[in-house]
Parts: sequence; structure tokens; C-alpha cells
Amino acid sequence: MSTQKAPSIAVRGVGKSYSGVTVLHDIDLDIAPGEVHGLVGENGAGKSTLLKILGGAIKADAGTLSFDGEQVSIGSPRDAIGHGISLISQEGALVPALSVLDNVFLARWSHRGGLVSARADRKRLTGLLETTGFSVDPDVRVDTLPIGVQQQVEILRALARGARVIAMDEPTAVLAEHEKENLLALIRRLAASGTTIILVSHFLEEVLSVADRITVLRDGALIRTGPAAETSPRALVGHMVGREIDVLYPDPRPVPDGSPVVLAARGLRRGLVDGVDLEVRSGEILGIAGLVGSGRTETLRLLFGADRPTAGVVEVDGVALTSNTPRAAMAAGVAMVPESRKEQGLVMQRSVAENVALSSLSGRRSGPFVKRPAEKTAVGEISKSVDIRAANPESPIETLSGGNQQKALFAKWLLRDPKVLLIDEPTRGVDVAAKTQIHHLITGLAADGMAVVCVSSEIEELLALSHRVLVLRHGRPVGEYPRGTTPEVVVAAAFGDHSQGETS
Amino acid sequence: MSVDTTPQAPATPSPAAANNMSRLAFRMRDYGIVAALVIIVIALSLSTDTFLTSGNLVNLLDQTAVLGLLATGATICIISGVFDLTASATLALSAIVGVQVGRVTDVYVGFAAAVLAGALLGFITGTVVVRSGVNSFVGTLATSLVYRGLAVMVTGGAIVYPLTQYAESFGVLTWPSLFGLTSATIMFVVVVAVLAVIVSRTTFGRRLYAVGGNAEAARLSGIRVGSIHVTAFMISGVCSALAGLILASRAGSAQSTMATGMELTAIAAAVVGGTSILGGEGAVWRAIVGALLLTLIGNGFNLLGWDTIYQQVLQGLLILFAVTMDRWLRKRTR
Amino acid sequence: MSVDTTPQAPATPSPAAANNMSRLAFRMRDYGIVAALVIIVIALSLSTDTFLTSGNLVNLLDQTAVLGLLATGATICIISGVFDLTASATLALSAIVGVQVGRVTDVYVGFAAAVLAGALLGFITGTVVVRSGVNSFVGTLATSLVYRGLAVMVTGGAIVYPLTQYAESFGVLTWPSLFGLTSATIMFVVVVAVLAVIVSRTTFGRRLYAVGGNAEAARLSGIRVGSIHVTAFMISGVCSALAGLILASRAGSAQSTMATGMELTAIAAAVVGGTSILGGEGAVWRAIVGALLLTLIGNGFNLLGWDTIYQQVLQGLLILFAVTMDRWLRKRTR
Amino acid sequence: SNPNKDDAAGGAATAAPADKKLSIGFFGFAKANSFAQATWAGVQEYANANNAEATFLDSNFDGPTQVNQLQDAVTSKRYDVVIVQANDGTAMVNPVKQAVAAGITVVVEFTPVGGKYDTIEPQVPGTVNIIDPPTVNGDGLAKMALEGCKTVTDGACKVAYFQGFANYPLDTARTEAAIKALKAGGAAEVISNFVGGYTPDSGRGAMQNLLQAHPDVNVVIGSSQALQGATPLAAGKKITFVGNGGSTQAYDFVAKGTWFGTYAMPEKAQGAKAAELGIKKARGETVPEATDACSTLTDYACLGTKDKLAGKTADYSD
Ligand SMILES: Nc1ncnc2c1ncn2[C@@H]1O[C@H](COP(=O)(O)OP(=O)(O)OP(=O)(O)O)[C@@H](O)[C@H]1O
Ligand SMILES: Nc1ncnc2c1ncn2[C@@H]1O[C@H](COP(=O)(O)OP(=O)(O)OP(=O)(O)O)[C@@H](O)[C@H]1O
Ligand SMILES: [Mg+2]
Ligand SMILES: [Mg+2]
Repeated sequence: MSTQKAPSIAVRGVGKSYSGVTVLHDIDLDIAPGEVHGLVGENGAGKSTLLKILGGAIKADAGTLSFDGEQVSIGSPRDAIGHGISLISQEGALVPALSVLDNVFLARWSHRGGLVSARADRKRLTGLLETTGFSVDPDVRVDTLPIGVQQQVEILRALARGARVIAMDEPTAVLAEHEKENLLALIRRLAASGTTIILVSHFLEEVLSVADRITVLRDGALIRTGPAAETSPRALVGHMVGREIDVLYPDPRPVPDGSPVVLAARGLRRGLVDGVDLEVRSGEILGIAGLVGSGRTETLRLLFGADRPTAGVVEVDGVALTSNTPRAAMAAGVAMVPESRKEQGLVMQRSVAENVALSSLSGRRSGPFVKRPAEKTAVGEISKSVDIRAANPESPIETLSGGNQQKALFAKWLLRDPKVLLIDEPTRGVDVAAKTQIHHLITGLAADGMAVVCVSSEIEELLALSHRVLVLRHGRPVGEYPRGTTPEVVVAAAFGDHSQGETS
Repeated sequence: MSVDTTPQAPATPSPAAANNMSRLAFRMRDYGIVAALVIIVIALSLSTDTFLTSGNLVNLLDQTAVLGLLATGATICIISGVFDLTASATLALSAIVGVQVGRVTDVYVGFAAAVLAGALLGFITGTVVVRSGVNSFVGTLATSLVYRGLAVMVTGGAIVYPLTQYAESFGVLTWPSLFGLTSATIMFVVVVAVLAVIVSRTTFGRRLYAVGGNAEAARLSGIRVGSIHVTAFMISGVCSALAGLILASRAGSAQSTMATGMELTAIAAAVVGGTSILGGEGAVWRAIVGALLLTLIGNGFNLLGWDTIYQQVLQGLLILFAVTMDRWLRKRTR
Repeated sequence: MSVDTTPQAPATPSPAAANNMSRLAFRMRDYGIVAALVIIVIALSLSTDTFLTSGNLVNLLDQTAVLGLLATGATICIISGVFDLTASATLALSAIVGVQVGRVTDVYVGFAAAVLAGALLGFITGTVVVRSGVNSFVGTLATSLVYRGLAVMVTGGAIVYPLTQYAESFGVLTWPSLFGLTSATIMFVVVVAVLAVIVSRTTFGRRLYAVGGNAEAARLSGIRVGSIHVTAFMISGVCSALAGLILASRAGSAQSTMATGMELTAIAAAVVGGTSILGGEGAVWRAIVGALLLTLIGNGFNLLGWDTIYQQVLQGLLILFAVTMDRWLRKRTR
Repeated sequence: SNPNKDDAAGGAATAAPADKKLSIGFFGFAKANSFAQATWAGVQEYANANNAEATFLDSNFDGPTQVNQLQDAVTSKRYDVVIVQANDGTAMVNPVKQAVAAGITVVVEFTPVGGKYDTIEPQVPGTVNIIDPPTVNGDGLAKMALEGCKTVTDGACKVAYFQGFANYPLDTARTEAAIKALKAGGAAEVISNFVGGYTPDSGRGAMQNLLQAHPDVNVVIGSSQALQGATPLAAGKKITFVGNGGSTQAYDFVAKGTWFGTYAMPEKAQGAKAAELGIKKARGETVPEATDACSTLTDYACLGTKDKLAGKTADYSD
């Protein structure tokens, strides 16, 4: 990729605080050229903050950075890019109305005398697509793409800049299993060709498999840096949370015999979704698997009435929904944790408390007024039970770390105490400990009789949580597998290869 | 008027001292524009001996009433993510309706009819914007042309008056009342206080912010985005109608060109107060601060008797000063 | 003027037929407002025999020139995510500068001075907005007060004229020229065509869209968001200055109240054309379509001889029709 | 009941001694307006010559601003006499009442305060009027246009009337009066659906469209500014114009014969007269409550045709 050799990076005494709250403290870190450096830690540990400082997105309050022993000042993203550092940020940094092509080469367009040469860019993109194995239509607006594909666009952009250092903030969080593998392979190839990679991820196995060394952050402090070969997931978790915890998947309680069907859908169709039938019983967790773009998200949205199906019915407790709107679904006891917390889930500039309370406002009012003490109690309790770490529930939710935002989104829907919970990517961007908490939460809810439909690109998680897994391909169910099926079988089905498995 | 939700004690008992510090900074930051207002008030009190007289303060509030009402309506719409450029046309049309209905019935019935007309026009504006799916800026712009046109058609381009026997009681809003304030001021304060409570304390208020902050997230949370917008337009319509009644009551008549262009001054007041035009943020008290600031600057110049040739320049600079100060206080503590 | 980037053949050889179909729908969808314009043109051609005469078309373009230039400036600012409410004040101030400089030098030097003044004022506006960090809506509103005030101070509130010996050549922009079009029209077409190419084809144009679409993403990509905004304001300033020269050339003089309020008509034209006020979308040709549509409606009414009392209502309804049609065509094919 | 009413009566001004320097506030349309500047020149000249000092309060054509300015002037007690050139005659009623109540001498100049456009009588008790009612203005324009018809056609005369602002009550009243008088006076056709506005540019647009729709028009009436933009388009055609306003440009067009006439108010004289009325009243002299500006200040009732304007110079320019 790069012609210049990647530099060695030395971070010394870097610190950062927001309105008096320290989020990074005295960080010393050395990264060797061509190294893959893993960065792990709980939600809110300060990983993104550190990356943003390296990428020039924010300025550190204290400390210095040097490249190849030479101290540099990075005051802006321009400076960082100038030094060959490219940041793929957690929140995503695409320009919605521009095409894939324009986003990949953002501010680096090929041009002749100022006139953009789309042809040259197209050629460059074709090359990049070949190296990465991604496939994206260069001409569509990026905001029409699923987030998985958007993530690929961001990766392509970092590569297009020929960066010598690429800092990736949870790049795999939104990718499906096989895409993750692709990306990890890509990272290895890049490292082999001399690019330095800093990788933030909550998938410890993944970090262990690809990183040369791993740094653990906790509460803004650097706990330890060491070779990946000398540690284990268990040890890492220990460092991250400061105590031993159990990160095994909980087993869902078996669905009681004769448990009634709560949610049923027949012949759902719209756009990509081409005839989905499903049934979920009380106490059951139905997993939906599939490749990116297989229509999993679309299906959940149709179940919730977020989009109006062109054909088919959704029934709750045997009664068809009165209309295909979120309101009707909610009235019938359905809740949905959407895929993208930024676009569909949260009102970013409002407070944590307001966001959590939003979908259940009517439950706590006297006349037109919000019962504020009741709200405070309810929000406080639910926040505790999903473990939202916010300094202040009144601060804007955009100041929370990604994982904590996800937990707030979860809390918002649990406050409604729904009968049916539809979850799209339940643990996207959530740290290991919290992930386990969410898994326990989901199985616990099912054990209490809730019907759960869960979409996850993390196949292990999906198989561990679900009583049953439905595989979608091109918007159509292509198989249903009972608990205990191996990941290989499900992935094969998702790819359209049925030879390995049996439909139950 | 009431002030926005004060943050309560933290739910998590974490680092308390740092927390309180940041809480204080957080509050300060939100009141930068108030500080700017206070600075200007102090400057005026020191440099004139007429500014801090009760007579002038009564005037000041009276002068703020119309703009304050419109700015409140504008703020509520902006919080919910829409602009209402029909405000001044709605003002004219409802005032005309008020006068005309008053002619055949009674002044107070006329007033009530004007308010109803304002609500109805707001409902129509909202429905047009929501149904057509057109951006509210251009949707309400077109609608405002229609309303102004209707006002011309209803009046035939002339001025309409209450019947002579009602002419005096029609001026009721200009009469002095409680604490020597004019009735218009009293009405303004009461209406704005009620709206401030609605916006900051009710479930509707919460929904307003959610819709303006992220309409899709709000919709997926079961909020009827369309009806929240329609309601915001209706509130704005009522505010416009009340402002129209104040103007009509002062003039003793109504006409189709009333308050032309004032919808923009209202939006300006809202934004000067610190409400973000991007939606999802802002507060009713900010509308009032913005309206007061704009009125104050004019009032100050008049009292100081400075050459009007420099007024505009200084006015512009003062507004820039106020909003920049607000902005910097906010940024520093971010 | 040039039309937006046409999508090239897809790089991925995927389902080609479906792709072409959707590409076609995609185009249709983008030109809803043009369709609305065409419908109105056809209606006017059928209902009057004067509309489709070359004389009237020459007039129409001449009448569109000023609004078209301002709308282009407004569109470029809006694409980049800012509003320029100084447009009409900049227009007045630069026209005045043009006349005054012309008095001591020569008409054409004066014209050049006006354009320079427009660029300079745009630079100042942009710098004020970027540096203060204030929302552009209120920042430019305040700045426009300052500019208008300066215009009053410069002229002492009087009208300024070119020297008598230059009076005739000062009217140059009203003279007929190529194809019988006025010089003002020619200038308008050339400037707008150049700007359309800049916006749709250059890297600067791309940066403009990127900054307006997601300023943070643009910043993270190393784009100097501030200087893009300043440049947008400068372009808008130049457009205003040119519009001001046309108006001054027609009037044979300049004064501080020129074109008051026209910045809003310009924004309206931009938005009617289909540029989103949220930024990051839009095109120069849309500004022209919007300006043409608004001018056309006025022109049509005059030719039809309808009573002015119904004009506003019908104007509002026609604009609503046009933008709603545009909107629905877009939605259907999404 | 209305408590305002009582103090309204109590505000009868006490006469100021002749040696007291009086302070005059002139509430004009806008500083950036040459018409208002002409008024101002008259006011200032008379004031300076008669032991008074005048100030121009610039409302910049904004109705509400002017209301606040007058209200604040009453508070600050800065002026003994105010001369009001109202942007919005109805909105000014209340502050004018307050000023009268506070014992300030109020002179209403050029446009009426109050909503009646067909009378010179004061509409707020206690004020002094020197105005040119819009209906009188409209009648005058029609009268000149009908005269003008004879210079361009022997047959039926087609007259176009460019409105000022579309459907502003003041404009409406003037337009209606003019149309009525034109029809009564025998104009064959009256075209009144064109808005010419108050700038050369808007006048130019209106004229372009007019010539498209009615190439056979004989006489065009409009504001002097609008006609300035319209006139060049009629070059070589048998069309004459009647302007509304006595600017230098209008005088020139009339003198050259391009226009048949213009409604020419000697505005500086009107300003001086207003100042005279105000100062005299404040010093306790009796002055007429209502003065018709045109018939008092000119011997040709503002109907400025070529012979009437010969040798006269305009007070302001457009
Ligand atoms: N703009 C901001 N204002 C205030 N606090 C902030 C801001 N940005 C981040 N924080 C706080 O800084 C801390 C560290 O956040 P950061 O995003 O670096 O965490 P993270 O390790 O990336 O977490 P996650 O795994 O959830 O993404 C968190 O407590 C967060 O709430
Ligand atoms: N590579 C791609 N390029 C362009 N569009 C794609 C691509 N993959 C999927 N899509 C679009 O994504 C939409 C369906 O995605 P949907 O979100 O339902 O799938 P998903 O399986 O949930 O994927 P994700 O894991 O990204 O959420 C369809 O509109 C489809 O056309
Ligand atoms: Mg993070
Ligand atoms: Mg999905």
C-alpha cells in the first residue's frame, strides 16, 4: 500500500478531560512500525478518545506524540493525515448525500486542474475493491447503504489515502462473520506490507488472533501492554474490569411445553424481503442469521411496522396488528431495539434520562405532565440494571461512550416491559462484561415469558442465545436450525449451500 | 416565564466534587445570553437616567409583547424541527377575522374567534407541510402567500375597523392593568409562562424535543411525528393570533399588511436567544431573552438619542457581541 | 448552465437491466421540479398568445437575472451548510461602492470595484461567522445590519449617481446584446454557467458538498471547513455585487435601501428549486429553475391580466404545487 | 372601562414661551430615502430659523420600529414637538395618542395617522394635520392621465395604472380613487393589475410585461421611481406617462415631454410648513387643525404638467 515506511509511535503522558472529568490519564504507549496493536477496555475506558487524539480529531490536554523519535504536534485531522495517520472513527464519518466513490476519495479526489476526474477515481476504486474483496456500487449514495457496507466504505477510504498508520475504532462491530474474517485477513496483509494498525475491538478473540501486542485501558488509565501471545481472553477481561468475571454465554431456559405463540408473521414482503413466515412463542428466543443485505434488518422493521409491508400480516397473540405502524406494534406489546443507534435509536443532543424515558412517557404522567420523580426512579433503576455508566443522567447522550449509548437504547425499550422484543444487533459496540450482562438480560427476559427475536451478525452469540435460528438469504427463509447447530452449518446456509445441514 | 428544567441531584453517587464543578460550569454555559442581556441592561442603566424608570420598563415589556409571542411560537416550531414562515400572515388574517367577527357579535367574541382562527390556520399549515412532505421552509413560505392573499381578499385591500360603539373596548389590550403593566403585557406573560411549562414539563414537550432532535428515532419510539408538528404549528398560530390582537387593539383596526416580515425577526429573536435552528434544542425562556435583547437595543438607542445613522451598525455589532459571547461560554466548557 | 454530474456506467457489472431502469427512475426523480416548470410553461403558452414570443422570453430572462444570481449565491452557501442573509445588504453596499469609485475613475473600473467589494464583504461575513462560531443564520443577520448601516453612512442616506458624462455607459447592462438578450442576461448566464461547473465538477465543489453534508466528516478528512465556508460566502458576495450592478445600471443610480428583503426571496428560489436547507445537497441549476419559476408566475399573471387581489393566493398555491410534485416524484422512486 | 381616556384629556399642552428653544423630533420614513430627506431639509431649515432644534429619527421604513421610537420619545421627554411621517398610519395611532396625552405637540405630515385615506381631518384628537390624502392623490393622477390621453391618441384611450405595493391599504385607496376617476372621465380601458412598486427595477419588469400583454397602451401611471425604469422601454412608441412624485428625474422627464406630467408635491415646503405648524402651536398660537398640502403649498394642486413646472426645481431625487 504505502511507499513510505510506517513510523514508530511514542505516546507520552497524554491526558484528556471533559468539563473537569478525566477520561484519559497519563498514557504512555509505544507502537512499533508495522505492528498490529490491539486496544481493549470496557465501554468508556477511553479507547476512542485516545484514537481521536492520534487522529487529530480532538486535542489532548497534556502529553506529547512522536513519530520515529521526532516530536510532532497534531492539532487537526489535516496534520494527522499529513503524517500518514488515518482514523476510522467509531461513529462513522461519511457524507450521507455523496456517492460511495466521492466518500472513498473524500478530499483526495483525482483531478486535472481542479476538475474532478471521476474516471480516474473509479479506476482507483476498482483496484481497492480487488485488494479488499469488498463489493460496493460506487455510484449509490452512502446513506442508502446498510451500515455494514458503510463501514467498508470507511475502510476503503483509509486505504485510499495510503495511510502508514490506520487507527480503526471497532471496525468489526457492524460486520458479519465472514466479513470480519475478510477484514482480519486484510489487516494482516496490510501489516505485512508495513502499515501500522491500531485496532480497537470488543471481540477479544479477534484482537488476540490478529494483534502483535495488546494494550488494556481501564477508567482512562493504561493498565498494561504486552505481547498478544502471552495473554488470554480471560486475563484480558481481568485487566479490563479489574476483577475476575464470568464471560460465558448463559443458557436460555428451555421453552415450556405448550407455551403460546405470541408473535407470528405470514408472507411478509417488501423490497428485498420476499415472503417471510415466522412464529415465536412466549419464552422463546428466535435468532435470525444471514449475510449483510440478506434482509434481516428489513424483516425486523416490517415486524415492528417501521416500514409498511406490501404484503403479509403480523399477529400478536393471534390478533393481527391494526395497522403497520410502530405505534400499533407498541400498543400490542412489541418493542424494537434498532440497528443504528445514531440514526434510528437515540436523540443525540438530549439527555440520557430523556432518551431512556422516551418510549414510555405515557406510563408516567399525571394529566399532561411528566411525573418527574417517577421518571427519575424508573430511569435510575433500569440504568442500573443494564449498567449505564454516565457521570450524569442529565448530560447529552452524545457524550456517552458508544457501548453505554447501546445500553441506554436497550434500557429505553425495557422500560416498556414488552411482550415481544425485537433486537437488531444487541451487543454492537458493547464491551465483554456488558455483553454478558445483556445476554443474561435477554435470556432472563425470555425466561420471564417474553418472546424475543434477535438479529446478530455475531454468529456465536446468536447460536448461544437462541432456541432456534432462522437463516435468511436474499430476503427469504432458507432454513431453520435448532439449538446446538454449529456455526459452520448456519454460515453455509447463509451462503446458499445446504449440503451441510438439515432443516428442522 | 419559567426557566428550563434544572438538573437534579445525580442518580449515580460517583465523583461528587468534580461533578458539582461540572454541573456549575454546565449551568453557566447555558446562560451566556442572559449574561449578555444583563451587561446591556447595566450599561443602559448607567448611561441614561430614563432607562431604569418604571415607565420605561412598562413600555419595554409592552414593546416586547408582540415579538415575544411570535418568538415563542417560532421557538416551539424550531425545537420540533420546522420553521413557521406563516407567522406574520397568520397574525394578519386572524386579526382581520377577529375584527370582522367582532363587528357582527361583540369584541370579546371577536377576540376568541381570532384565536380560533390562529389555531385553525396553524392546523392547516401543519397539515399542508406534513402531508405534502415538503420542507417546512418552503412549504410555509408558500402557505404564507396564500394567507396574505386571503387577507387581501377578505378585506378587499382596505383597513377593517370594529363598529364605532366597540371602538373603545377594542383597545382593551392597551389599557394599563396589574402593576401598571398593559393588558397586552399581562396576556403575553401569562401565555408565555403556560407555554414554557408545556414545553419543559409535559409529555408533549418531551416529544417536541425528540421529534426535532431525531424524527426517525422519535417515530420508532411510537411518537406521531406528524401530529407533533401539526400541534407545534397550531401553538405558533395561536401565538400569532394573540400578537395580531395586540397590534390590532393598538391600531384600533386590522389590515392585510400587518406585521409583514416579522416572522423573520421572530426567528431571529429565537436564535439570538440561543435556540439551535437544527432543532431538538432550545427553550421558551430563550425566545423571551432574544426578544427582550432585540427590543432593548432599539429602546436603548432611542433613549440615548444617538444619531440614528449609526444605529443599524451598532445594533448589528451588539447582536454579534451577544451571540458570540453566548457561543464562547458554551464552547469553553465543552 | 450545466446539469449535475451524470452517473457513469457502473463499475460492478451486476444486474445491468434493473440498474439502468433504476438509474432512469433516479434521473426522473431528480427533475420533478423541472417537470413542474414545464407544466406551468405549457399552461401559459396555451392560455396566452403573448407568452411564447421571443420578446417575452427575452424579458423573462432579463427579469430573472437579479434573482437568479442571488439564488445561485444562496444555493452555494446552503449546499455548504450556511445561510447568507447579508446578500441584499452586500448588493446595496457594493453597488454604492461601484458608483462612487466610478465617479472618480471610470464606469468599468467602478464595476470591477463593486465586484471586488462584494468579494471582500463576503470574506468578512465568512470570517465573522467562522471565527465567532455563531450559527450562520443569526451571524449573517447581524452582519447584514452592519452592512446596511454602512451603506447609509457612506451615502448619508442619499442616492448616488455616476457622473453625467458616464450616465449613459453606466446603463450598459440594460442594452440589448447577443441574440437580442440584454447584457445583464448574458452576464447572468455566463456567471451562472461558470459557477455550475465549479460546483459540480471541481474538487472545491466536492468539498462544498462534503462540508455541508457532514462537517465533522469533512474535517476529519482534512478539509478546512472554515475556508470552504469563507469561499462560499465570497462567491455569494460576488453574485450579490453583480446583481447590484444590474439593478444600479437599470436605475442609473444606487442607494442604501436597494433590494431590501431580497435575500429571502433568493433563499426561497433556491429551496423551491429543490436544494435542501439542511445542506450537502442541491445544485446551481436548481437555483435557476427556482428563480425562473418564481419570475414566471409573476410574468404569467401579468400576461393573463388577472386581478392582483388573487395573485398572491394563486402564487402560493402554484409554488406548493411545484414543490409537492417534486417531492412526490422523489419519494415514489426512493 | 378605559383608564387611558382620563389622562388623554389631562394632557393639554401648556404653551412654551417664545424664548425657549424648542426641540423637534422628526419621525421620517427613512434616512435612506430622498423624499424624507427633503421633508427633513424643510423641517430643519424652519426650525433653525425659529429658535428650535430638530432631530431625525430613522425608522428605516419599519412600522413597528417607528411605534417604539415614538413611545420611547414620550418616555425620554426629549421633544416638545413631534412631526410624524407614518410608515403605518394605523399602528401609529396609539403612540400618537400617548404623545398628545404627555403634552407633546404632534404634527401629522404627508400620510394620515389613522385609517381614513380620504380626509385631511385629524383622526387622533389633539393633533395637527398637513397631509396629502391618497384619494386626492389618485384623483389628481387620473386627471393628468386623461389630459395626457389627448396628446397621444384621438380615439379611445387605454390607461395602465401601476400599483405601488400590491394591496397595501394606502395603495389600494389611491388605486381605487384613480380607477374610479379614470372610468368616470371616459378612459376606454383601465389596466390595473400590474405592480410597479417603488423602484426602477420593479417598474421595468412591469413595463416589459405590460408591453407584452397590451402593446397598444396609451398612458401609463406609476410611482416616479417605477416609471424611471419603465420609460426607456417605451422609446419610439406613442406612449406617455404620468408619474407620482416630484423628483428631479420626474421634473426632467416632464420638461423633456417624455412624461405628460407628474404629481409634484413641494416636499421641502411641506416639511417647513409642518415645522411651522408645530412650533406655532407649541408656543400657544392657534393653527388650523387640517391643512391640505397640495392646495396650500402649490397653485396647481400638485398637478405638475410641463407648463406648471416650468422654471421650478425639484426638492429631491429618486
Ligand atoms: N464530548 C464529550 N463530552 C463529555 N464526555 C465525553 C465526551 N466524549 C467522551 N466522553 C466521555 O469520555 C469517556 C471515554 O469515552 P470513549 O469514547 O473514549 O470510550 P471508549 O473506550 O471508546 O468506549 P466504547 O467502548 O463504549 O466506545 C466516557 O466516559 C465518555 O462519556
Ligand atoms: N453491497 C451492497 N451494496 C448496496 N446495497 C446493499 C448491499 N448489501 C445490501 N444492500 C442493501 O441493503 C438493504 C437490506 O439490508 P438489511 O439491512 O435488511 O440487511 P441486513 O442483513 O440486516 O444487513 P446489515 O447487517 O447491514 O444490517 C437492501 O436495500 C439492499 O439493497
Ligand atoms: Mg469507543
Ligand atoms: Mg441489519
